[in-house]
Amino acid sequence: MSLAALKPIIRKHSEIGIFLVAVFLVLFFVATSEGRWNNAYNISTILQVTATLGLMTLGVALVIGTGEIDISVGSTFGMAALIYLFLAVRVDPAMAAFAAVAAGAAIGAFNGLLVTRTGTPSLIVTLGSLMIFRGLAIALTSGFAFSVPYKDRGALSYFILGGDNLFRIGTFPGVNTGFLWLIAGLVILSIALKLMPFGNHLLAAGGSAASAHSRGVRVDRVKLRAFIICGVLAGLAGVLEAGKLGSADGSMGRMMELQATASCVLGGCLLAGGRISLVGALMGTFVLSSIQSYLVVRAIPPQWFIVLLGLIVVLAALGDRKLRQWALKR
Amino acid sequence: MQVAKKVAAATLLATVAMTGAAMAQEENYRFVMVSHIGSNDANMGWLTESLKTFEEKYPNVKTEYISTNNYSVQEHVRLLEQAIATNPDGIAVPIVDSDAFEGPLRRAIEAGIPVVAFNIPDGRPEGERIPYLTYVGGDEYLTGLHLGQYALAQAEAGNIPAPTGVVCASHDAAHQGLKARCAGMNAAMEGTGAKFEELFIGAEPAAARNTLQSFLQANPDTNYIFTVAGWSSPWAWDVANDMGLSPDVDNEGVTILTVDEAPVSIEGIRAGHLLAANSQGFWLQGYAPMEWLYWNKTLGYEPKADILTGPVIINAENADKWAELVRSVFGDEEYDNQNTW
Amino acid sequence: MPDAKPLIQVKNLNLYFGNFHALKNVSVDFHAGELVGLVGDNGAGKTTLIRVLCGIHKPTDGEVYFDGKLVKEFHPKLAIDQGIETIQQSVGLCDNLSIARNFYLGREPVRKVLGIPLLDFAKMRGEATKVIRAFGLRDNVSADDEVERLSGGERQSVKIGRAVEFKNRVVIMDEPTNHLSVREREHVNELALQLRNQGLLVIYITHDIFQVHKLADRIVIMENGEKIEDASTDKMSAEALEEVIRQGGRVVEKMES
Amino acid sequence: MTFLRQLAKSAGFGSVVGVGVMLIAFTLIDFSGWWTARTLSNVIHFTSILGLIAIGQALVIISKEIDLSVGSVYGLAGIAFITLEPSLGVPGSMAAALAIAALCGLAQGILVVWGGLPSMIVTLGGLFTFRGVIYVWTGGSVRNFSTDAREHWLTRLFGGEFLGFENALLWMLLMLAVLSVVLKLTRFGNHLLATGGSAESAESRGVRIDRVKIATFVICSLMAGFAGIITLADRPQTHVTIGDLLELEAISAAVIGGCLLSGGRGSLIGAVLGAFIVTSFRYELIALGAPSSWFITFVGIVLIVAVIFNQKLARWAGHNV
Repeated sequence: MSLAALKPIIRKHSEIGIFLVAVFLVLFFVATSEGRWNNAYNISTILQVTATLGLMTLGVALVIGTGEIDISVGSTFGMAALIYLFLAVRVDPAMAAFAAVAAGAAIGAFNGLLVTRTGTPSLIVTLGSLMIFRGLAIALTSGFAFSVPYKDRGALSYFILGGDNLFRIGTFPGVNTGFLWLIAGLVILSIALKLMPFGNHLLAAGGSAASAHSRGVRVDRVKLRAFIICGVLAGLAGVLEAGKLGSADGSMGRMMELQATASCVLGGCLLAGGRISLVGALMGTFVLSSIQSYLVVRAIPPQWFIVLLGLIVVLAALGDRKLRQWALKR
Repeated sequence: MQVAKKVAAATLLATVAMTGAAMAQEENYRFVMVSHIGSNDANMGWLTESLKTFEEKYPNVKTEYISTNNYSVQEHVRLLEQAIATNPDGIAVPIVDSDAFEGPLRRAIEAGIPVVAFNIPDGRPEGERIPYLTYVGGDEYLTGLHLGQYALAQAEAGNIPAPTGVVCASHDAAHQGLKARCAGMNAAMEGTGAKFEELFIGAEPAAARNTLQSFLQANPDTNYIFTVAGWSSPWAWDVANDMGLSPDVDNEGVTILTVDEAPVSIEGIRAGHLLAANSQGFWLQGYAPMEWLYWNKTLGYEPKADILTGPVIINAENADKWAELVRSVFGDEEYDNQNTW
Repeated sequence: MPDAKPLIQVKNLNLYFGNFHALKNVSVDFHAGELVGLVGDNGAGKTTLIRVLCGIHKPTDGEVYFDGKLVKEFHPKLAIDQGIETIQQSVGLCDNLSIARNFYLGREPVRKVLGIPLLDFAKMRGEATKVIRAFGLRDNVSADDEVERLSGGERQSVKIGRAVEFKNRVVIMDEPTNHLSVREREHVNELALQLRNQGLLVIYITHDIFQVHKLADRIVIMENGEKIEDASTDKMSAEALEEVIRQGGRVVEKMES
Repeated sequence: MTFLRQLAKSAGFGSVVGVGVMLIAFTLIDFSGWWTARTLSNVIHFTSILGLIAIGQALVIISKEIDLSVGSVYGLAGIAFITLEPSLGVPGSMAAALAIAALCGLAQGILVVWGGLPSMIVTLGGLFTFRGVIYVWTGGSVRNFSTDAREHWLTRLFGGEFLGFENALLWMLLMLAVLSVVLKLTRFGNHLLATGGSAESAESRGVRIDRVKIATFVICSLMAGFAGIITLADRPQTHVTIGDLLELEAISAAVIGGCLLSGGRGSLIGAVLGAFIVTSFRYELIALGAPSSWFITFVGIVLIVAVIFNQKLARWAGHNV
């Protein structure tokens, strides 16, 4: 098969780029890490990180699909983690999780309403709520402790909410239950996006809001819904992370909004809206967390860490872009 | 699940034992330090220096230093898990948050990786805490407490004014260790009637100065400033000096306290700008855990008690000696570079 | 009468957008002092062709000669510098800028103040005001008003006025009379003829074969990215040309076979 | 009313109103604390530094892009200035620091324009990379200026005071004046506004939008670098964290000052006033005894309120936004 035969496939599936980048990186990591990267324990860790960041990324991808952006998810994640831990010891983990996710939905609704009712750019609105809820999280953590002792985390509800791993076989440490939530999220959203009117409306709203509106799509409602779903997913991710750690500080989720946005772009979502790929976005998450873990297991000194992270993000975006340009050429 | 865990641990132990037997005496080891002190903190230099010295002494040991740059528990646990994934021969880690670290550390210990805690211990009673080999380090809470008590003694002796208002200036509002320092200071100041406040100044120098100056203007009764990082003490001095608050160590105006045996802290004390700092024995905190890991690996040693490396107060009397000591570790050039006064 | 040597010569031009073959082997000549009507349905390639001529698109292959010289670099700036002015349907004016600023966008006059080249607002305002008055914009519109205040017709008038104002060699008008009132439309058409009579090449793009037939010296018809007809208005009537468009390329094929 | 409407047309008007309301509020709640020379000079000093960065950010936002890397560029230039001084001398290291800042802007501009990548992603990479370069370069601690370097006339020219005003303020006002002239009265400014307003139209008129955007990124980075140099010329004691999170404050200042993310509209004076509002809030919150972590919460609220207010104002004035 010649290289040119790949072109139509790459053109049609915007996520192919990130898949190729991922394959390339995985081969590179395996070849250069002397088995330190490609072992069961590390893969399990990467999957755990991918689970929480991935859930957040799915939500961000939906919002990007409508042509908006949500960079408040890092703080939503943090708030949800704090609420969950606060209530889990006082009330009940399941109720706590519900409350935390509801708080995520509320933050999403707050963003969505401001964006749709006032016509304010979502970047600014969500930048504002990013700061509002980060400040709130820090203020809360200076007054209260947010943790559940390890030995008290035996109950089933803790286990289900990211508390431990499933499928331990031999030396394989298993996969965090958070990863199952991610799979569930991916399946549900993929069905909604591909097989239900909601998906059509969502992409239409992002592709051409005016045309969608003229065909009777309530663009505002679609956008609001996307923001709420995004808040819910970020909240759920926060719950799962808190469930795993059993403890949280005011910096929970810091910078994750940037990683989630970068994942979406790497995964072939157009920031202008109208074209997203959930699988691609998740692959972007996987690539980012793989890179991070590679830098750790190779014991890259911390000062080099962020240089490389910054360069790789830009290079991966550039590589993906060039690949698609190549595919678009005759 | 428990059975599976045990089987896993046993298999791992067996593998470790077998490979150990196969490899005779010139065994090569790899120890990883998973730190919370990142490249934005000059104290990282102490730890990496001591690891270097350790490697020179034990050429068959490779040490690795990984850390977060902006501290967060979430990031730190991720680093820890990924460090465990490389199946090292030993791990040194500060127990910043025992609830969050317990799970991964217990798994590592069960898998036969010896763990030494450094800098921050698991504060719980003996039976409940994470079963690490030992703890090497100071105590963040005691750091604040001892410094506060030292300042009160100096005030009693008439060398500095009695406290009327105390501010604990922290550059990272989410950092548990820094909060513990502030809490220690708060405890020391209780009963003096002085107002105590924790101020989040941020790590950005210009913004930090702006914040601190705003605070001092709005709270003119503040006369003790405790900066929880050595490198932010010159900023505090500078701001107070600009405002005519006489920040040097004397019987009037503002008095500044800081932490660390960093050149900037020591030189500030020697110049009479700072009342005191404290040493946690950072160099030892890097070196000693490696030594214990090595002895544990080769001889099966297990220390019977925690090894406290601090806090020790650094003041005008002993600052010269400290300067000499620190110069001998870092070398003159690096020492002078780190002296930002 | 047109010169013997074409001012713009397009030879075997092809343009692809990705896989889409937008222009298929197009060859056409344009002469100075000629008013050419470029006619065709939506998607026929007329706008694409003129976007090549004004430097927005670079052809995939084929040659364009301007004034006998092969064009090697395609950029709007170069086209404008050569004296090719384009009036497009939706682009050309920035909503956020004043009429005067838009008028001179890309070739702002400057006046040195203390050696610093600053915009010559007196000139920009003066010229722009003259033109918008001549084109009958509302009296309460001034040259300092932002373009977002203008109606569709007014915007078109500003663009045409701008094309008239700068003494160009080629004026390309892309649907210039859309959104215009009847009076404005006549005015624009008069201007097109006037430009032609001054010796300029005017390329007039429209759907309306009957309107352009009255003005043009020659009609070029495009369909599906191909040129399917190129005839002088003396030779073919508007009705005959309309029939060509209605049948698409098929009529031509029949005639050739 | 018509007069007001006319006034409201300028993008910075909202921030003028904002500053007015804020001053009245602060006068009412904290008259004695706010209206003192010391408070004002403290607030104005930081406003000058933040203002310089916000002006550059405003230009980038007007060109319809965004620059998340300004905090890191500010830090990198400042640290280059101090670190290179022993080998290059004060003038040499100052030039080198500005050159490094310009290079950061150039690299990012080229990646955005010719690489076809969203500026958010490119400058996010820049934010990490340039901060990492600081860490790698300095190894965690930054030296101080020698006494000679502190007394050098150039250092005094950029730091220090003049007639009782911090030089930082004078430099900021100078740059504000120069760049406002460039934006409103020159060809480049016209091209920049047009590029942000409608890139397609600008290009069709022969404006080289790629060059305009790259130049804007370079100017933005230069302004951030210049702010770094000014900060350190005045207070040479610093740390590797210099510039941390300053990008959030700079973007907030520019947006509060009336810069629209849809491009083509914005005011440099507004950006400076926005910086003034942000800085003043920091003071007043501390003065009122609020925990200092509330500051970011308040900046967030002010940001959202300001952007909605600016938008309503613009619509009322007849703009199509």
